[in-house]
Amino acid sequence: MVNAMAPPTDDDLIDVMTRMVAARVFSSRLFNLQRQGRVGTMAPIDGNEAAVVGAASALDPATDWIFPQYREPVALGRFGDGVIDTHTLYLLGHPAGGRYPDDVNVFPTQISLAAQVPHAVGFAWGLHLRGEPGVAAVFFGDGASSEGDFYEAANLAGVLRAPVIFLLVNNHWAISTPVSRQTAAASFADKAVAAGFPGVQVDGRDPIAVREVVAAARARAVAGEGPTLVELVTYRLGPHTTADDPTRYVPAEELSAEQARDPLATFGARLRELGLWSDEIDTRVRAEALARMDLAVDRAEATDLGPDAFFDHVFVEPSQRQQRQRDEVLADGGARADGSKGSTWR
Amino acid sequence: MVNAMAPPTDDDLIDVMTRMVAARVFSSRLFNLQRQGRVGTMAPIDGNEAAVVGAASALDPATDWIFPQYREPVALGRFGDGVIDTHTLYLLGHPAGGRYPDDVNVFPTQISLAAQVPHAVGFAWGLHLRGEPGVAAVFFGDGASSEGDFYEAANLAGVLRAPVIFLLVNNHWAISTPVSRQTAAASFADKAVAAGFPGVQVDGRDPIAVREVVAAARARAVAGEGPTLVELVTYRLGPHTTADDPTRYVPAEELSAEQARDPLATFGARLRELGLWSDEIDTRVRAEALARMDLAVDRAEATDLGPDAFFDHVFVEPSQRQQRQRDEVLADGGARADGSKGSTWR
Amino acid sequence: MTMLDAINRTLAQEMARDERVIVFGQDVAANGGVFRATEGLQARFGVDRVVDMPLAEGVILGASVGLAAAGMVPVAEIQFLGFVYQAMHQLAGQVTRLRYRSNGRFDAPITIRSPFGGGVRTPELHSDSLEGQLANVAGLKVVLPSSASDAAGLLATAIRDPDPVLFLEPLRGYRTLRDEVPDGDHTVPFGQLRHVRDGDDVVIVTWSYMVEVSRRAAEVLAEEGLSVGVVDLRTLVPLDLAGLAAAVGHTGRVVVVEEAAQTGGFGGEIVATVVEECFYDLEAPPVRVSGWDVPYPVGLLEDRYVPSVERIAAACRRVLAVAP
Amino acid sequence: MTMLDAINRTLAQEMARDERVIVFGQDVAANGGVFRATEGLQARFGVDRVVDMPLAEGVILGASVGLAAAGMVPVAEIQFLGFVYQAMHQLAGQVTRLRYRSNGRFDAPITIRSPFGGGVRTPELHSDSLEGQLANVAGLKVVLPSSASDAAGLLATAIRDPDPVLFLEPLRGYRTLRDEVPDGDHTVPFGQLRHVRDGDDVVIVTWSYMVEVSRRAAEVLAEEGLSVGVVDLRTLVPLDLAGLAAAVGHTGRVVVVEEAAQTGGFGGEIVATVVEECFYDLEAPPVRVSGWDVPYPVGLLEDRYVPSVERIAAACRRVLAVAP
Ligand SMILES: Cc1ncc(C[n+]2csc(CCOP(=O)(O)OP(=O)(O)O)c2C)c(N)n1
Ligand SMILES: Cc1ncc(C[n+]2csc(CCOP(=O)(O)OP(=O)(O)O)c2C)c(N)n1
Ligand SMILES: [Mg+2]
Ligand SMILES: [Mg+2]
Repeated sequence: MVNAMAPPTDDDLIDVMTRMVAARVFSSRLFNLQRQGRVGTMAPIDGNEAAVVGAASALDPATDWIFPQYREPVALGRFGDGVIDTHTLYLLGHPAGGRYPDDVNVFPTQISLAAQVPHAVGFAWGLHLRGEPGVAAVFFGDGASSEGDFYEAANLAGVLRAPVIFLLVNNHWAISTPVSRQTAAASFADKAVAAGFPGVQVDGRDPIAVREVVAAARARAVAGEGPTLVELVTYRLGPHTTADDPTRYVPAEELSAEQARDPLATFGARLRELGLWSDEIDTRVRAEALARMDLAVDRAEATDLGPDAFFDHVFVEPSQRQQRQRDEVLADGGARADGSKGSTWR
Repeated sequence: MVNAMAPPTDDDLIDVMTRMVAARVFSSRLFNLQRQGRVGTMAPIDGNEAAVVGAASALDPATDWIFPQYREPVALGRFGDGVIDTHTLYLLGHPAGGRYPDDVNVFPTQISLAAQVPHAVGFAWGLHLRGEPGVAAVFFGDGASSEGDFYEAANLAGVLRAPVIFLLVNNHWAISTPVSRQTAAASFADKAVAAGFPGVQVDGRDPIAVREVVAAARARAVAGEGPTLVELVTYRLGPHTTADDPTRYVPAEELSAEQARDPLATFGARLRELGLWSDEIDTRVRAEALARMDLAVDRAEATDLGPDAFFDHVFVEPSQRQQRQRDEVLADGGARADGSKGSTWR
Repeated sequence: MTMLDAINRTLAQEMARDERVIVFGQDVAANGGVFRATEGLQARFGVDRVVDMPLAEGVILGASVGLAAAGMVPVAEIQFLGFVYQAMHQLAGQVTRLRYRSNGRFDAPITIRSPFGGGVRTPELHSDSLEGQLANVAGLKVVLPSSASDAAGLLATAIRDPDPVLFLEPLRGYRTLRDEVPDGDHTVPFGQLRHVRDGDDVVIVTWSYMVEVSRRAAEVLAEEGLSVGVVDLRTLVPLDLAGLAAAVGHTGRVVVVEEAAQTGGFGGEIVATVVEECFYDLEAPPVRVSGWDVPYPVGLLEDRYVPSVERIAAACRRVLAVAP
Repeated sequence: MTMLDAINRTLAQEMARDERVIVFGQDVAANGGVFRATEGLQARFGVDRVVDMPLAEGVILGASVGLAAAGMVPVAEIQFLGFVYQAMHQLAGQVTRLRYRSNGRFDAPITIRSPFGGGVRTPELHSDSLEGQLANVAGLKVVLPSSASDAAGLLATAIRDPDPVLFLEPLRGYRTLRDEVPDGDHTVPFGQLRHVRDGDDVVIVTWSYMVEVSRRAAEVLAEEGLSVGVVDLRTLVPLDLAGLAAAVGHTGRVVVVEEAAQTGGFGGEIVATVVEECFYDLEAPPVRVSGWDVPYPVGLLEDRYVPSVERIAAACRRVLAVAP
């Protein structure tokens, strides 16, 4: 791979580490809020920080677009400070959680596995047709890679030479399903062979290695040379989601070996060696992240929501029947489902 | 590839050639019957004979199962003399056309592209679970290979090491779509890399080369070593179907170059050189095939069909509503759709 | 002109009008579509705007979502409606939710054209009528023209509409339905049914090619002295509630005709809506004429499956035999 | 016991009874399913009979077809019903047509279990009620238990049934619906509705978790002196036509309740069927209570989407206010 990007400056390294720490802090806080019943089911990022932050650091937030699965948004701050606000709304179950700020090039969170992959390819195709400069970068998991959507989209991207980067986060698990039951392929990167473009495996625990590989993929895409599949190899250090109990299926020794390779710890140690990170910095960054997270929660909880909001964006002009239904909802005022439970939040 | 099968005897060579010629004769006759309005839309086999007959010659009709797309059945006589009878019923639009004789290990013709691929994998898995000896061999086209069904099924087969052979017939066209618009992969055989098992490309115009490769794949499957993808490379010499006009999109020079490589002509020439084929044999084989085809048509046209036959095999026990509907059909006697047309046949 | 020509002409007009319009699907380019609906478009508008896709319905609709978000106006073709099942996750889970999921950030001006319906002896899955299943997918407009003129006008409306539209073309009508198509900028609004034939005794409510079969049934009944109206719903979503109530209110008797299997078909929705909108106008219970509760059958059986002039006429007589 | 325990126990019983039964899906093995419905099965029946599949719904159902043809009895799990869309081509085009396409050669004793329905604040697509769309797929039996006992009895029937059965489990009811499940060989036949509550003034016709909500509505109305029956259809296909006619005939007034979007939902089919079966018994127009014509909403809005005790009770009062 050519060196498509200048080597990271000290500031770059600090920025990457800062975002990784923030991602972990956001995620842990949201995890706890779920435990308190204040937000819905969430998927902690532990173990994926370097992969996501490293990849995002190679992209240009002004021209490039990110198509996330569900685990990445806490780590996408580089694409806009407001990302965490939107993501918090999403976890609250607020419809505004699907709309990142208009200047943030991030597609809504996708929960239907791999469904975002064809979107990214279509979007990249559209950028090309409109003569716009960016690329589309799409995150999806080792599990999601088994869906037809991934293969169909990759195959199309190959034919079109679309400016898209496939960011396959191999964290070794899809809920309880290990990669050994997910595929017999020698690597996930190898799946690119089926679509006729390069596939590269990179240590997803090393954000700078990720950054380089993704930068090279971006350079290819921008040069009109087509897509690249990047397999970001890491390990899921937490439960799948707040609803999951990984002790049922994750071998304890495997997990503890992986914990020793926690990207936050290993990259942190590297920066400390370089004199770029310290306990003080760490404490400050964590405190700032926590404050930002609290702000996001406050903002989210204060965000208005009409009782009839679900009619707002189905069609531009509601149908006659929708209009009547809306009137019924409004007339009804505050009828609750079966009276047995209120909102999850609070 | 190891030599998994004894080299073909003279009788084997003659048998293969005979079936290839019969396939062409069946197909041409059915094509003409469609032109006369006696059968429905059909897909001629021209160009695929060696691929299909060669592959079938490597399989064991007593233990192995074939999952066809729609172009192969005329060439599957090795799996049972009755195959052509059933296929003719299929083209007539008779429900019995979906049921090969009970001793014929052939799945119903599949029209929904690639949908049969997961069936073959599930079937192979079932054979394995039940401790039965056979393999499942599934035909599908270069076009069908773009469907998620193929990739998902191949991936599962890799994980399960299921005894299945993927027979991808690359005849260079999917209706009007050339392989260059179908995939950017270096070859279709390469797609096996994504699923973690071997992919082999073979000249699909040479039935003996095909036979050897498929025999090796079968040996692997039977030995529990898992699936193989075989790309059978050939060229579609006729229209896609009776409804197609290939002059709109097939380059004339390309077609005439390919016609010179017609598998019937080239394999026939080889056998003639070996003294195993002659004009007399050819004439006799063609006459016999034509007679067999006429018999199949007579049988098909004489096959009974109740006006309410569509209720027979939806559920084992019809629902109350289906029972009422059936009574209505029977009471109604012979009501025809809009009176504007009768059966296609005659 | 034929419905097919009307569709072809409208596609060309809309591509000329708006350069963001892009047409893609299987065999739509050099081949002009397997029915020639896209004939000549690639020659006129170029390889970037008329595109043959790899053979995968999922990514045809999946890519539409991205194209739309990037500012294009996708007009995707599914070669036969039965194969939209391969893309159901993208259609029902994604295409129809882009605006909703993004809380209004992204428009989804996506048109999906697809032929469907019986009567032409196709292999299986080519003739299935899935509009009832798809009309329950919230966020999807379901449009089914029954004339060349409506095909042109509704297709223009579909392509210009900011929401996803499933535009269903009756196989049987492509070359057999012929009528005059207005020149110039001809659009037909969604949600306004069409009175195909006036009648005072009973009204047949239907859509797509069944409009033609029902019209013939009405003619047969006219010879018996019965006055039978025929109403073409044109769009199932949005549904013309007021128009439907007025049409049924006028006669007090209604027969609903559709090609799909009875159970769970859209005919049930129409009867339920009629009952909700004008129960007290009804002089007899509404009757449904539909396909049977079986998968669409093979060629030799389809004439006994698709509602026929005779079955529709018999249903009208039955409804009329009921004392008010 | 809870509905979840009833399902788990029945799966174990059927696996013990018939060694051809094989359970597979996402996370069904070591994890015992994300809701623990398959807990303990792999430990008891081994790795060959309880199998975690790669993450692809299409091949989960596609492989079922081959397994069935090879003589196995597949019990597939789709982790959430909204993701059956990924497999719609295999479900609606293949699973449900194996017997039909092969003209009776191959049985398709395939059971597809899947949780669905709202009220538990899932992310999108996890709560969608798709039974109306799926009931229009000919060749598919659609079964929706509303109690632990029915879940056990209907699941046993499903697994033993030679035809494809979609077995839908209400998320909200997994742990909240508790009742006694008979010991031993307990089966419940398809096509026989259940009288949950008798009543003379109006009957609520519904299925799955809406049975529970409707029952509560009936209790509220009882306090107002109204006698409200509740009928659980149990299976939408096959539908108990006679039972439905009898239940509605008894009161002359009916409210149909479902969670799905109104337009094209199965409620329309029920109203149409009621009108066909017992029009002259009706003393008031049937009323539907359903979700709205929007995609199933995000968590903060779902209480205003899913039919509530209040909305159902209000609909009953409205139907009762109509003079006969
Ligand atoms: C189409 C679809 N099928 C099933 C699910 C349920 N599900 C949610 S997450 C998950 C595992 C995903 O694994 P992976 O893609 O590796 O991502 P990770 O969670 O490891 O980040 C499953 C099966 C879903 N959301 N979408
Ligand atoms: C799922 C699906 N999509 C589209 C079609 C329409 N169609 C029928 S044949 C065909 C081309 C198939 O090409 P290929 O798989 O290469 O097989 P070949 O005809 O060349 O043998 C298409 C698009 C179909 N039958 N099924
Ligand atoms: Mg993973
Ligand atoms: Mg081909």
